[in-house]
Amino acid sequence: MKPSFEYAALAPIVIMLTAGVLSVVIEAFVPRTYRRGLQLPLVFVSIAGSFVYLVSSATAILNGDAAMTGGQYQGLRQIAAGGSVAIDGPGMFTQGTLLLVAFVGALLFAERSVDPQGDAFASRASTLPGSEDERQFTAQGWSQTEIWPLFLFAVSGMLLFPVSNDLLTMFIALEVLSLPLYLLAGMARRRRLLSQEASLKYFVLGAFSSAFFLFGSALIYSVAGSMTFGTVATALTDTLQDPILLTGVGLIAVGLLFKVGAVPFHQWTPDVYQGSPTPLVAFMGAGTKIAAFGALFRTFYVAFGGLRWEWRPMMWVIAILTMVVGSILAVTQTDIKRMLAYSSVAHTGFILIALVATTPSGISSSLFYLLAYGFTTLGVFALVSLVRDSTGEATHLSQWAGLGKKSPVVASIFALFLFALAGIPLTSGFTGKFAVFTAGVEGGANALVIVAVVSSAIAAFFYARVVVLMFFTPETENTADVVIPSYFTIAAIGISTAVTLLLGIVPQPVLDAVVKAGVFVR
Amino acid sequence: MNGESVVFWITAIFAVVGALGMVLSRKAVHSALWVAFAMVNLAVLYFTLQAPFLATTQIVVYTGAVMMLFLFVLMIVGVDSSDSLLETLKGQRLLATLFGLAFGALLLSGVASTIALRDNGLDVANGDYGGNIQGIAHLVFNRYLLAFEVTSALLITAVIGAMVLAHRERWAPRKTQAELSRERTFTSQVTPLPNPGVLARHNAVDTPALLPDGTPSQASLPKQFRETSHEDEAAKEVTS
Amino acid sequence: MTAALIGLPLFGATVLLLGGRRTNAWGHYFAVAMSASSFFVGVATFMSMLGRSAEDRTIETHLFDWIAVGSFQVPFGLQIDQLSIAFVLLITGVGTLIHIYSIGYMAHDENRRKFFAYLNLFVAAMLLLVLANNYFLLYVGWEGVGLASYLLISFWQHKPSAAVAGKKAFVVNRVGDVGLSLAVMLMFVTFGTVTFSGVSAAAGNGDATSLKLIGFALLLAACGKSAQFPLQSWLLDAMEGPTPVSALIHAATMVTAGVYLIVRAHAIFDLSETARTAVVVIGAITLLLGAFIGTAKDDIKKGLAGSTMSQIGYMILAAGLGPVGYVFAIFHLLTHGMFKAGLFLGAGSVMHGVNDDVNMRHYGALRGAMKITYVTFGLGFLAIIGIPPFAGFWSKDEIIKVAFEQNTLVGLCTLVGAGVTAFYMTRMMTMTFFGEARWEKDVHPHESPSTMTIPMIILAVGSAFGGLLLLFVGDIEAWLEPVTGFATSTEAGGMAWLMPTTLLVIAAGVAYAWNTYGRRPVPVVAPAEVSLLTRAARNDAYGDAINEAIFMRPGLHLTRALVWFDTKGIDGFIGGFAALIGGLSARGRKLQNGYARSYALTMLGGAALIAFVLYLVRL
Amino acid sequence: MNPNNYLILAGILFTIGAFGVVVRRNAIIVFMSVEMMLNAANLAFATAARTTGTLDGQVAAFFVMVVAAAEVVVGLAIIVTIFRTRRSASIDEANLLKY
Amino acid sequence: MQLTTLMLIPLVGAIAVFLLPAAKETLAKQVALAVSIVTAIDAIRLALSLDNSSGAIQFVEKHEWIPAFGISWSLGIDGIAGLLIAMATILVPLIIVAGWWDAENSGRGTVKGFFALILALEVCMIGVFAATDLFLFYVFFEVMLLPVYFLIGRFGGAQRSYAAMKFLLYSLVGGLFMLASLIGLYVVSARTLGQGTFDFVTLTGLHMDAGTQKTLFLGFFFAFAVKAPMVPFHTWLPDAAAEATPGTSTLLVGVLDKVGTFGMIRYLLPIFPDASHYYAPIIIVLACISIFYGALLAIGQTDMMRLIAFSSVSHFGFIVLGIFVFSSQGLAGSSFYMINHGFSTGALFLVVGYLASRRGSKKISDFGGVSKVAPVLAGVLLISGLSSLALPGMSSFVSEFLVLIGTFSENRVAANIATVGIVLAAFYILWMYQRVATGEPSEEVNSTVSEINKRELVAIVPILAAIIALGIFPQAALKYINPAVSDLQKYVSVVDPTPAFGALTEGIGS
Repeated sequence: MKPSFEYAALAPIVIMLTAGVLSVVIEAFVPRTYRRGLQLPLVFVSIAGSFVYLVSSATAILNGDAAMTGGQYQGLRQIAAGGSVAIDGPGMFTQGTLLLVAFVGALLFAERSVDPQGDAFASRASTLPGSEDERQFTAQGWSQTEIWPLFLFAVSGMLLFPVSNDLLTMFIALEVLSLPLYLLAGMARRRRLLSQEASLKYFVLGAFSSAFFLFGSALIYSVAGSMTFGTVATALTDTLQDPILLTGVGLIAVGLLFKVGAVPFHQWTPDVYQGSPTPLVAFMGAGTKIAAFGALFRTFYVAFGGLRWEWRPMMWVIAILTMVVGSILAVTQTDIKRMLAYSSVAHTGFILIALVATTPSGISSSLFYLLAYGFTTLGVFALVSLVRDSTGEATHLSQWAGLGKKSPVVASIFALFLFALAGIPLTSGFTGKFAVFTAGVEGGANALVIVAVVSSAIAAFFYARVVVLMFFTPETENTADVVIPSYFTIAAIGISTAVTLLLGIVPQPVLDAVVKAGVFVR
Repeated sequence: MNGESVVFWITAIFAVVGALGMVLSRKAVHSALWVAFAMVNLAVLYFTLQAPFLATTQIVVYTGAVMMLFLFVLMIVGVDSSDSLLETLKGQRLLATLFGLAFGALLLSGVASTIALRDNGLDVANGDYGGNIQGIAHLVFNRYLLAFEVTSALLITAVIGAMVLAHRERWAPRKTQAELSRERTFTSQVTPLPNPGVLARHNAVDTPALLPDGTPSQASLPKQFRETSHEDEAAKEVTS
Repeated sequence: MTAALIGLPLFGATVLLLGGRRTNAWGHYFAVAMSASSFFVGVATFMSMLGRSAEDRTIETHLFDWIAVGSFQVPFGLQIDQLSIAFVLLITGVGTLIHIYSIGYMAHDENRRKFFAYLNLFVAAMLLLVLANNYFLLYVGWEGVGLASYLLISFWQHKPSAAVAGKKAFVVNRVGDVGLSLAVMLMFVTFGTVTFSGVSAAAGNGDATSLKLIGFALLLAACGKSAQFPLQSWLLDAMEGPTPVSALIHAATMVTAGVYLIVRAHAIFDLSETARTAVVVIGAITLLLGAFIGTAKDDIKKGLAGSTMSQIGYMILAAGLGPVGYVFAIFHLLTHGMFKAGLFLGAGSVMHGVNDDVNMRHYGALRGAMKITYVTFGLGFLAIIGIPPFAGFWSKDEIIKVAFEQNTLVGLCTLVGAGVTAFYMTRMMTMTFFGEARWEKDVHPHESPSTMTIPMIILAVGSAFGGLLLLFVGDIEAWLEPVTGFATSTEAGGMAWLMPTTLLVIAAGVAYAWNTYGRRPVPVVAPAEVSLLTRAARNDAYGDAINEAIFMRPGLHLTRALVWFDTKGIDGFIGGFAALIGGLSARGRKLQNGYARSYALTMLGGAALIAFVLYLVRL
Repeated sequence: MNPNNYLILAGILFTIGAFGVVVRRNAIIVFMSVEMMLNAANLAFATAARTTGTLDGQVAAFFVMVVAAAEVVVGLAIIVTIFRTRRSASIDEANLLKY
Repeated sequence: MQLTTLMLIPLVGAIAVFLLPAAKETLAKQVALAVSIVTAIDAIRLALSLDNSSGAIQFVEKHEWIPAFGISWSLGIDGIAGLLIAMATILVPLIIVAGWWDAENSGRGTVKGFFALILALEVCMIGVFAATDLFLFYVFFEVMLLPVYFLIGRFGGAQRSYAAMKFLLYSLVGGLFMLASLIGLYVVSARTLGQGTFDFVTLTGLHMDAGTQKTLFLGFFFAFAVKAPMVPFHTWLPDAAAEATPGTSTLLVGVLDKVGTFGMIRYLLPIFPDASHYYAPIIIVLACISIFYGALLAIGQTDMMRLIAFSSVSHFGFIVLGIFVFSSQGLAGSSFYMINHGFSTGALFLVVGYLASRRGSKKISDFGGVSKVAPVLAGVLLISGLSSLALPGMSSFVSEFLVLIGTFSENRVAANIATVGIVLAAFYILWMYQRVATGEPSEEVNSTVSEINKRELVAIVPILAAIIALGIFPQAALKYINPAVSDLQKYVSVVDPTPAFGALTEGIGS
């Protein structure tokens, strides 16, 4: 029988994969000097193309679908590629967010005029740090254009991850997404020892957690007879509380919670955020979290929906741990990137509240929160990459003293992002938090909301501390200076600021889109 | 105790011994060999589980290729690198055993549930398309076609990764033999630099050799022993 | 018309205060004119009231609705009736005289303008107090008077003791005002209204306890303002102010406000026996206390202040005796207003003569040098100790007679009081005007200028014939009867023996004082080792010491403890909380020790935790 | 012989692999332990295939091998760079990023 | 659209001032002053044109903002809100005049930044009082913190960043608990009314069961108790008030803290009537503690600004006491008290600001004999001090007495305690005045403390005039407050207790 392969639905993933392959071809055949000139257009065109296609197919299906199902809006509903991909409202919205984040991420990747030696990635990753080779390669201005195929493959992995409809495809998407990021993490141009260490840690722990995921899916498969979510969900309902099932759910949870950065599995986040090159941290911080939460929601709402009363207490414990540890550990950080890493752990905790709510508003609020959080992270890390001193990025907080006076524009935009992360009204962060907390209370997780309120109070302290450091403390001699970037980063910062403000002041259109996205397809 | 359980119990014990061997052996190469041994046992188990294709791929791909890659890397890293078994991190071993046992116990209590899995065998499935391999092929190219295509991306990433991180380029074209000889001869020092102490009263390392014209050659002294004042003189000697 | 009474001095005060330097030249004449014109308006109103029949003498004028919230309606209305016109005449009359007197007294003080502005402000506030038609507006006047007394006591601001005295006076008055505000609240809660007419109408069906409570609250207010027993310590310190201030405020008008309040609220006191007994007790105590303090004071003004305290004790006692005593309380108040103001002005001119020295031990034989002051002070002296033809006798004698009728013990107190009053007044008279001259070296006393002596003469005449005039010609009993109600004493003239005994007691007091101070030479420096009683009298019967010990010192300790608690306690707690988070965070950071294997260990632990939680759920 | 024994064996191998990751210091041995855990998962998949009578398990095991191969390549590449920089393959050497 | 235009004027002003080149300082000040005067006029016109026949909310305007959460940009004012806005907008121009040189003296930050922040603060102040959508109220409640945070942090005294951080954290934590209750309210309204809403009017109609009311009430009350400093949560006020410039402290204490008590009146009582009754006794105890605690601490202070701050803590104790007594006098008294306190504390802060800017220090011990050196300045200090201790004839007396009489009818013990409290008020004010103004001036005081100049007079005289005018004609303000209070009482379903022994109710006066 002929394999069913709905190109229309899978278009975004297919476009990105072909772009990846094409960029490998460019790497192979085009001489070094022209490679960048070809890679950049390929990347931006492919992302833009797949986004345009996604939006058009979404509206088309939407109208068509609405017509088909007599107007009562049931959300986009389609199982594709022989059951291994589920294209539905939330899936498409996550893919849309991912493509936007990838676009801005690509802008940051392409930035070359911030670092005098070139872009943020090492001229030759294989050279020994501090060796003659490295000095020569840098002097001759070599640049590692292999980052683009890796970037494209990572994006395609992220696109597939939230929409995969069976455990095997999800595992493979997880690997496709993670491997390029392990590699990119080790290719920083500055402080290469730290970068290599970050990539080693990310790799070892990533492989470790994917093994858990795999064993969990094996156990689920042994009970349900198939790995597709639909059949798993129906199988769960009739088998009584089979212990193998719950162990499987637990192990899969370990795999996914690692990717999201929830507390017992969060220890990689600070080291990787601090070690890896900043453009990667920006893209990975936003992209991985969005994709991983997409997958987490799909698995726990569709596949294990029936076992809701079993896995909610576990998620309660994880959410509380994540929020509390995330915000408390961030208080005494001295490195700006590590502090932002812990704050990202705290934000994971807030989104877990929406997961625990197990209500349709839970899905829609998490989608909104991830969109808002994604762009704020991109903006924050884009700005961090601008604050530099002679040796590279000035990430120690003492080097940020008095930045408000030295370059008010960058400092005030950074303050805006910090307020967004803290959740001050009129910023996207606030609307996101409000939506998530409302979903939490509707889902009966009142205690979680109280813990969230307390931890965001603690979070407000260390955000405010940075604002005080920038605006109210006098300038010292080792205050870093701010580099004027090229249009790439300016565009990236501009987009993120605009999104952060718009989603704070006029969130209504996006909130409508999110609600219209509806629920997961079975 | 029919044939299958006999085979199971032997290979199972060997597999567990292999795993333990991997964890507990001091030398890295021994661990690699223990792992290979355990994998072979697993291949045997696959045969009992009516998965001939899997068993062969296990032997050929996994044990053959992947483990060999490990051995190659071990050679790069140093075959005799062995790390002492005493623990550096405080409390790591104790906690590791504690958590390991706890996790193992919970896992096994979950898995060894009272409900015996209904074992309805694969004869039917293997028979559908005329054999195990055909069945798997049918599934791979029908049901999991997207997964199959996406793994290609995975493999390309792996290749690029290996190239990026491990392959060392040259930043200047390789010097041909002619260039090397011209470089040596045109530089001032054609004959090998004199050893310290040559044609001098004693062969202590800090006694400078004498040049044909009788002046002491600073260049012959190791860097540490040259008096600072003569530093430039030595340099001039080399380059002139 | 009645509004003009208050308006004129208020207008004077605002003009002078806002005028600034420009009004310095004619400021004081303008103030005197305002006060005098207010007096003439008062007299005119008095004449018109005389013309009308007894019932419709009260004139009620409603200016506007001051506060209207829910059922709490407070009109800004003025009411002038027989009782208040008496007070108006006293205030404006004595006030104008003292304004004239202060022209001389304050001649060479550079912010004289501000002094006259405050005097006018005081007169306006006192008039508002007596003319208000409801207790709430009375409260406003009450506090206004307190403010004016604060400003005037601490007028010489550069003198720290004056500032302290001013603050003390205001704070102690504030304590009294707590009583008044509680009374107003009680009235509103029980009667639903605060106007005099409303309260007296509804008093009939008030329950005993709330009437008693209102009575006690009003008494507390009266003690605050009229320096009665528990709150009397401020009056003696108030002498720091210039003498005209002491004369006007701390003799004639302000301190009598307490009596006015009790008489005005007679409807309440008539109905609650316990409240009246409390008033009598307080009156008696203060009467004896004031007299006792007066005996040992060397400062002439403080002596007079002690005597004021005891005379007001008489009035409060009389008012406490119920309907039979109200009239005589007011009668004694009016006569006391005149002769005490006269005495104070006399003391002022004496001080003026001896370069502002207040210590009587540096006086002696001044009758030769200051004839007019001697004569006027003498007439005032004779009036206060109660020698028959003079004003003091009629009013004080009536009070003693009524006191004996009600309760012999109270009567005895009044009698002893009269005796002691005679003693200390004679002591003052002899030490100042008789005996040999104990003046300081460069002191050569001279008579005060005419602007000071004329008011003294008028007041001396008042204190001489005032009593006769009011009792027989004006027939004060009949005049006040419709407002305060007046019950003639039960057995008329029964106490025939009373008149001679009081005169005998007074004579004994005079004689004893004469032979201790008249004949023997008075030591210039106060003898140190003296009897326990004299020493107690010298420091105002330790009134201040008691206040200090009970309220001030523990209060300051409490404040310091609270400040410590605030900074260490609450801030400490919050700081501690923040430090806890900081500590937790620092320790938590250490967990992230950089080893990939320990991260793997935490992950394994996390997996075990998840498996365990799911296991628990399964049970 | 009920198939649960296979699953139990897989569980034991998985736990030993996990223990290996946490205990051993040499990066390559740690990586081998991860491979051992993946093998345990493969065993579980194969068993599940037989008990449920569907071949999906074996396909999954097959895909796992492919993924494991890719993962090994990337992992060893990273370990080689670490080795070249620090002259030692011990995973504890990499502890500059902390607190 | 009147209220939005009222808010737009200062907003446009703030942006305009901010965009001016930094060098043109005087122009920035003049623009700021002009804008604030225009706003004040417009606000007063609005307040006066309120028809006081009914207590309902007027000038209502409603535009959809985030329909998904039932949030709309809806504004509207009743008597109390109208007067508070008028008071706030009157204070701002006076503060600009008084703080003409504050920005320069602080030596940090640009002058235009200072005035732009003040105008931005004014926008938030109007917004917070005019919002009738609970979410909009919350947004302004939080956004208001930023201008003050930067005003204190940038232009404050020595310990400014500590004080600014403490202020921000206290209010933010309070705000966050309010957010939790706000969400709870939204979810409850979604369950009962089908579509969750934040509209104040519909929410009052929502009759929740007592249990949920109690929990939600706590979240709101905690935020308001932190804002209007009640005792356990007050430690931020003295630091913030002492460190900020006098103008900022006036706005901080005079208007911002009113948001707490205004929130109690506008949102707690109508939406959570049963919970208000349930918690009333405890809150009354807390209020009495605040009265005494604030007064006693004021006595123990050595710094003038801190003394005034603690006196405000005591005044807020009165206001909260008046609110939770539910009698019409109590409620009217506390609403009127909010307005008077704004003026009297404002006057005090400005005068102390003048003294501090002359002498360069805020310590009481550095002063003495000011009345000899600058009699008019001492006179103004005395008048504002007297208004703060509620001397009759001044506005705060009327409001304080109304609060006391309101409390008396409900809970006599609390009334007695509070009445005794006013004695302490007299003590600390007069003791401060005595140490500052009376006695011999030391030679530093002689040299530095100059007489009050024309600019400063222009700033303070209107406030004193307002204090005295409202003291004599309180009905001018009470006539707007009474209808709003009677509405409030309907919500809390409380009727004033009739006097125990009603007099034969003949007409009283005209």
